[in-house]
Amino acid sequence: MNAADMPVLSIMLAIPMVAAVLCLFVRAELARPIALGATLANLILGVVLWISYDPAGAQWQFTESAQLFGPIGWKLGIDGISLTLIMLSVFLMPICIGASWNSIQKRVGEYMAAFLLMETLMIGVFAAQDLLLFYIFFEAGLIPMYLIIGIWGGQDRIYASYKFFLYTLLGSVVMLIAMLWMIQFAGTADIPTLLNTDFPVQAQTLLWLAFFASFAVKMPMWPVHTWLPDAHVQAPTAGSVILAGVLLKMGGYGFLRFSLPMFPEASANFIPLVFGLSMVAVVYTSLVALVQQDMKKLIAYSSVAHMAIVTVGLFTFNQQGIEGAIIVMLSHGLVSGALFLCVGVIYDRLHTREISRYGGISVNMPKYALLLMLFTMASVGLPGTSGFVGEFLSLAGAYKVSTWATLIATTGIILGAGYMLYLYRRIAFGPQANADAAAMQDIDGREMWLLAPIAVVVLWMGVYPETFLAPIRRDVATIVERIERAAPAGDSKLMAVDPTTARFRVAHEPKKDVAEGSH
Amino acid sequence: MTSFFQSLGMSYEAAWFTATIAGILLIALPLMLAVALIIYAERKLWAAFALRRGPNVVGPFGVLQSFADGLKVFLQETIIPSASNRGLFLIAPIITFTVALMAWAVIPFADGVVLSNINVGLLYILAISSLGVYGVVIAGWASNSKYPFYSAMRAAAQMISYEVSIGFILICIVLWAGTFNVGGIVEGQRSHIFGFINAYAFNPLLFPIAIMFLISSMAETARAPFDLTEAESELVAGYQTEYSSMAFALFWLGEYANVLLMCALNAILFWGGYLPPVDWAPLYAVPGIIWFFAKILLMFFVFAWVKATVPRYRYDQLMRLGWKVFLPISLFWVFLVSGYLMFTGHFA
Amino acid sequence: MTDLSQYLPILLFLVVALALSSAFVFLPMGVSRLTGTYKPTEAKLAEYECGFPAFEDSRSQFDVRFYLVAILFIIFDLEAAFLFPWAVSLGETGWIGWGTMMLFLFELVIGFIYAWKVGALEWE
Amino acid sequence: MELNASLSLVRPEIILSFSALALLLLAAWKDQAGRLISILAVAALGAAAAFTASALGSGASAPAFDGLMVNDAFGNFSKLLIYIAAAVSLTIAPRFLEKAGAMRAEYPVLIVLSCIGMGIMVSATDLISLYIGLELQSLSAYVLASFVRSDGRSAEAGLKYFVLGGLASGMLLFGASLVYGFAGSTSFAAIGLAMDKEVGLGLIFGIVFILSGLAFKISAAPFHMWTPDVYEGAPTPVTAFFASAPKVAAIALLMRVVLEAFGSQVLVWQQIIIAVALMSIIIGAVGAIGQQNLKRLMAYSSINNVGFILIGLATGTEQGIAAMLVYLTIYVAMTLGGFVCLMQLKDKDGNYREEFADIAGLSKTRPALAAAFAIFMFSLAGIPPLFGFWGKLVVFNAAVAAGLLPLAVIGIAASVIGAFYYLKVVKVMYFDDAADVIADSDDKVLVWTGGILAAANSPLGYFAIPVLGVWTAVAAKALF
Amino acid sequence: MIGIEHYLVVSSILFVMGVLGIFLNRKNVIIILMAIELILLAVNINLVAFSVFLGDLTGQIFAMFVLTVAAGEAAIGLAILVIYFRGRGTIAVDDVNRMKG
Repeated sequence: MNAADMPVLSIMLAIPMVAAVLCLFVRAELARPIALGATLANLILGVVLWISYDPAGAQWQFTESAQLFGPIGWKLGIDGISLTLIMLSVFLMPICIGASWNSIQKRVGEYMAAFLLMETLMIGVFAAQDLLLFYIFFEAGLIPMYLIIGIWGGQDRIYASYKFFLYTLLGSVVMLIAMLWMIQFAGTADIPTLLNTDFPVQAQTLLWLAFFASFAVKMPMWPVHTWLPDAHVQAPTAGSVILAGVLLKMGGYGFLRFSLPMFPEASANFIPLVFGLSMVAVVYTSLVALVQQDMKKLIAYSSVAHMAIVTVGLFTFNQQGIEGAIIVMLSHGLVSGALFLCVGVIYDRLHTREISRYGGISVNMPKYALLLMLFTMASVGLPGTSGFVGEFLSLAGAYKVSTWATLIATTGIILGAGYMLYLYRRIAFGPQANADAAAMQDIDGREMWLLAPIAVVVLWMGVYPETFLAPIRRDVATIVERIERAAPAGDSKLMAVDPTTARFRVAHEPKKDVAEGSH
Repeated sequence: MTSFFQSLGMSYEAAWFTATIAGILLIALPLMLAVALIIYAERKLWAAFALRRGPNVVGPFGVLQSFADGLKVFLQETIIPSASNRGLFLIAPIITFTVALMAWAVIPFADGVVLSNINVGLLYILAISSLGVYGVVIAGWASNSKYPFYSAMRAAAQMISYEVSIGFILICIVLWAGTFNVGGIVEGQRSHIFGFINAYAFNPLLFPIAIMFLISSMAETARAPFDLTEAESELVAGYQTEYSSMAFALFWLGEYANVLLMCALNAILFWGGYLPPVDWAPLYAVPGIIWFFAKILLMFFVFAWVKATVPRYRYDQLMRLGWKVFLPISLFWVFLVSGYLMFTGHFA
Repeated sequence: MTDLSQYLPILLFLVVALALSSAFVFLPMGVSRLTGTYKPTEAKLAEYECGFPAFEDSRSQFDVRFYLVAILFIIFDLEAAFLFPWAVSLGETGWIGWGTMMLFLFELVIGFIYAWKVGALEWE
Repeated sequence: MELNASLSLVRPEIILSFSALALLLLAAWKDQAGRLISILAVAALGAAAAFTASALGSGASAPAFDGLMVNDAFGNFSKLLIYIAAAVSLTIAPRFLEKAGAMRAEYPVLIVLSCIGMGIMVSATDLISLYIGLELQSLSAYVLASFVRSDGRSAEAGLKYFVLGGLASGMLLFGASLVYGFAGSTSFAAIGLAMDKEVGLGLIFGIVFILSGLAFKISAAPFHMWTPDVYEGAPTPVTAFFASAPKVAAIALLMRVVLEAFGSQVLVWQQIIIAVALMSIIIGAVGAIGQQNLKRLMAYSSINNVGFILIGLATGTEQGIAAMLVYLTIYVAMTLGGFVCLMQLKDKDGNYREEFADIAGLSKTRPALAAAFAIFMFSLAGIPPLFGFWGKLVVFNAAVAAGLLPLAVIGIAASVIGAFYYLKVVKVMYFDDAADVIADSDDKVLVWTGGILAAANSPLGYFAIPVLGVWTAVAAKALF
Repeated sequence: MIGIEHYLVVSSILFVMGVLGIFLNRKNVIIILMAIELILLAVNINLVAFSVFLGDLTGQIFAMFVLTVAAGEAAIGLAILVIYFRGRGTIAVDDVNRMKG
């Protein structure tokens, strides 16, 4: 099967779309298998995509181009960064559907349709090569997400859905104006072309701020993160998974795809701002997470903290930092998704997310406790799990730029260990204070099928990250090369080290090879 | 006249001013005199139709009857009802009478004898006579009494209803005469029929509207048989119910001045105005003003005759006649007359 | 420009006529006070009714058809506003002018027929 | 002959005029034939639209009646939109009016008359024809607003509309008289020439008054206050009509006046338009927030949308005008769709409902209706991928191209406030517990119209962009 | 000599009176109708005055149209007022408030 010859991306966009329309018109019993089938089909296509992707081939692969709707071009194409994020999406989607199999009982068809629509839009965001097409996919995600939170969410779902919608909308409309200006300036909406367009430095500042307004909200960065805890807490389990797993990555992807390569000077100028906000986010949200009584809220705040690491990594302007940031994104997508699923598992049983209602469940739910431990450790960044690789690389990259920022960001990781372990202790260990919590059944087969794949991938990423680094390495290098002219000097005063004495670095980061290869 | 006063040593402006004022008084005062006499004449006529004697006590043959009446009301107490709207109550008769006088400003009494020879004289008359309805409505409203109010409503509706067809009738005349100047319309009738009859009314195309105009002018002045506004059995004395003394008399004066005006208009528009009936030189020896007055009196005779003999219409019949008969016919006549004139190349 | 001086006599006429009629209204009021005929009483100043106090407010509602007549009048009389200038300029405008106005009158007639059919002209 | 040529240029108006007269006569004889006459009126509008479309297709541009009117692509495009919008408002009306006991045959006649007026408005190139068209449209509209005589709100709406509409006409006319006096002509072209020279205070006053009067007619802030009341009080199909066709006509008229007559004095009118646009966006958005009545909400929504449309005008460029026309087209589809949905809100006794409380949980009882309504709301909010986004996109694109960046940024940021209340509708329908007052719709016409409009507003609408793009470009070119 | 400014001043005064009559009047809707007519009257004075001073007939033709349309407007206004009165039994301006928001 030669994937390059057929419009794989369009098919991947179309499958969930068609399935979504189907789901609207069928009974609940039929909607679930349709949704699962569609997402699995997409997963298979994703695997095909991954296999067919040639890391050494053209920068943009699987490109499609058609002029459908007037000035909006139907231009699709992926590079390695897009590929990994698309993989993350298609991987998490069947799990989301599975997670909602029993817990969603009302309006199943519409629920599945909304999720499938989300999948289309997510893939679209990562695959779009036309600025306006990107914007449409980016923005359209608001509608299904709004409905998911609002209809199937918890107590305060309405407040949360509003907050989510309006925050995000406000951010992105300003970006739209910036995009329009860019299109006027460059005379094209083609992203690859725009990536090599040099915008005037003064304009860059404003454009960067406009994009920042959108991506920072989406990311989310402190202080515009407040929608996230609300949205997470109120969304149904699968909604939280998608939100944390994929939607947050759109912000990071945006920085990576637009802010950095298109406005390098402005990006460099705003490093203090980004770092500053990230510092505050890491420490502040970690502290806030520490005192949460609600499991989901705690994980939500931890997401903000992790995303702050991502922003720090992205704005290091060097290969390690950016690669690390991408890996953190992937890892966080998996881990926080898995953590939300874990919360969902016990929430399904006890219908509360209050930490104090649980305790000592490792006794009656050993399998669950084991998996939860794995994900907790991954979230903390224990070596051997996915979390370690990304955080290490990001911070290593950040160290080259700002030692202070690195220092504070690292504090966040320590705090992260604190609140995650504290959470685990309160849930899994200790006395079994509540009888109903003590009587909970261990996870069943379906739940195992949801969590186990993630666990496998988390370990895989932790043990052999090269699988995930390989496709992105060349693309990151391209970005780094593009932004090099504006790269900050850095205050860590690194010495030039003889490669032979620093062999350990090569294993993780064979920067020189790639740099040579790309020249 | 201006030159006469100039010869007395006045400057042109002063002479013109004096002459104009004199002219105005020459119209207004005789008009009031004429009204007094015409009321007497009418009463005599009705009496004759009813085989009665009519006024015969005051003066020879009762000629001074109207003056006696006038003196009486002049000395009467003016009652302003406490519920009435004082200012408007007093303004109403002033409007009625002023308007009744004003229209005469553009009536040519003889060739060139006209106070104000404006080019849209007919429009002026139409406009001024439309204002007359204000006097009636204000009187009815200001009286703040039931019967005057109903009467005012009726009068207003009646007057405006017939004004529509009058407008269309005037269009026909204007089409034929090609001018709005009243004198011009009179002159347009010179030798109109067979080259010697000086009247539009004998034109077969215009005769029907002459009749319609006559009837409409009766309705417009709320004369019998269209005197619904003061139908005694229903509305006491109509909008004048609450009036007394000279205010009351002013309505009467205004009404008759209007009747005379309508007679004059009939005469001017259809019967040749100040022209003699036929275009025959010896007849021009008689001054135009005599012909004019004779025609007015003839018309007035018709008015009195109708009033004495035709029973009063019901209100619905009145409105029906105005809207459903006169309006469509007059509208059709505009089409007919203009079409005829176009086809015959009248304007070429 | 037309000779507007011909309108001056009309203005004067208005002044004279107003003065005359005002005199007729206000003079007798003075005279009646002098002669002593001015003796208002409550009954005399009451509004006219057949010997008893009025039952209802004199400014009561009246038939809506009066409004209808007013509305119809406004419409039809205003058409005449277009007819007047047309009538004196038919010589210049010729057949086009005639045709246009006939079309206009035709439309007016349709409105008239409509008003007739829906009963706007019925009085009883 | 010049006259014949002119007459052939106003063929749609002639068709409509004679249809209106014929239908009026028919109405007089058969008072109960409201439906039949509606169908005939739609047919007449269709015929007029066909002529207009063929004229638009041929791209002809010719002055008629000694420059009183013009038959150009711009006017034809607007007319097409107007006729279609009017036809839709005719189609959806019968059942509503029958319920109110007001399905009289005059309704279609008035709509057709109003369309004639609008046709004249959009092709007027002289202040006199402008005024005649505007008044023909307005006078019909006043009557339509108070069409349901038994409903006190309808009469009140008519009264308010009349008074403020009359005031607007007065202001417009006063401006027109000043412009006439100081420019020496009523023809747009001559005024445009006069404006090339130095502009005195009198002309500026004239421009301001004309713009204020037109702002009234398009319900732009700060002259918007009549809109909510009139929209609420007027019968819903009439409100749908008001929100669509006359708005197109008035905005098209505004465009032509501004560009052809005042075109050279950009500085004078641009500030006014920008101020009015921003005020409309913000007031339309903020004013809607507290509303409980859906029709009032739609009124504020229309104020809000007018603001966005005016941004296109503020650019004063060909691209901006084309963008406005695109937006207008989409706006008509959105707003008509919204009203079609509103009209399906009937309780079990057959009474029409229009409060927020009535649509609570509508998605559970009438999922299709709720979905359609949600599509219109998101589309009005300009959220991609719905078609409403496209309108905003082109308008803001034009603004950016014209260098009006601050305007674009403020405008689009304010659109987020607007999104808030559109979301509220969706929220009430989807998130709230079912109030269960709305019965199933028994009106197939509404269901189908709503469905078609919803499809047009869904991403399927994007397929119209190529055609729309070409036509609007041609139309906009006609003004320059 | 009476110049164009005098006419403009008169018409402006009438116009302002008309506008104020609409907004300040709290008594009777009929007065509002009159105020609208007053505005149109002001316009007509302008138009005719300009027409004469420009020596251009257009203004007078315009005035004619304004007159006619004003009459039509008055007719419709009156009709609406009658409907309103029949429904509400009052034409006081302060009572025109069934819809608020």
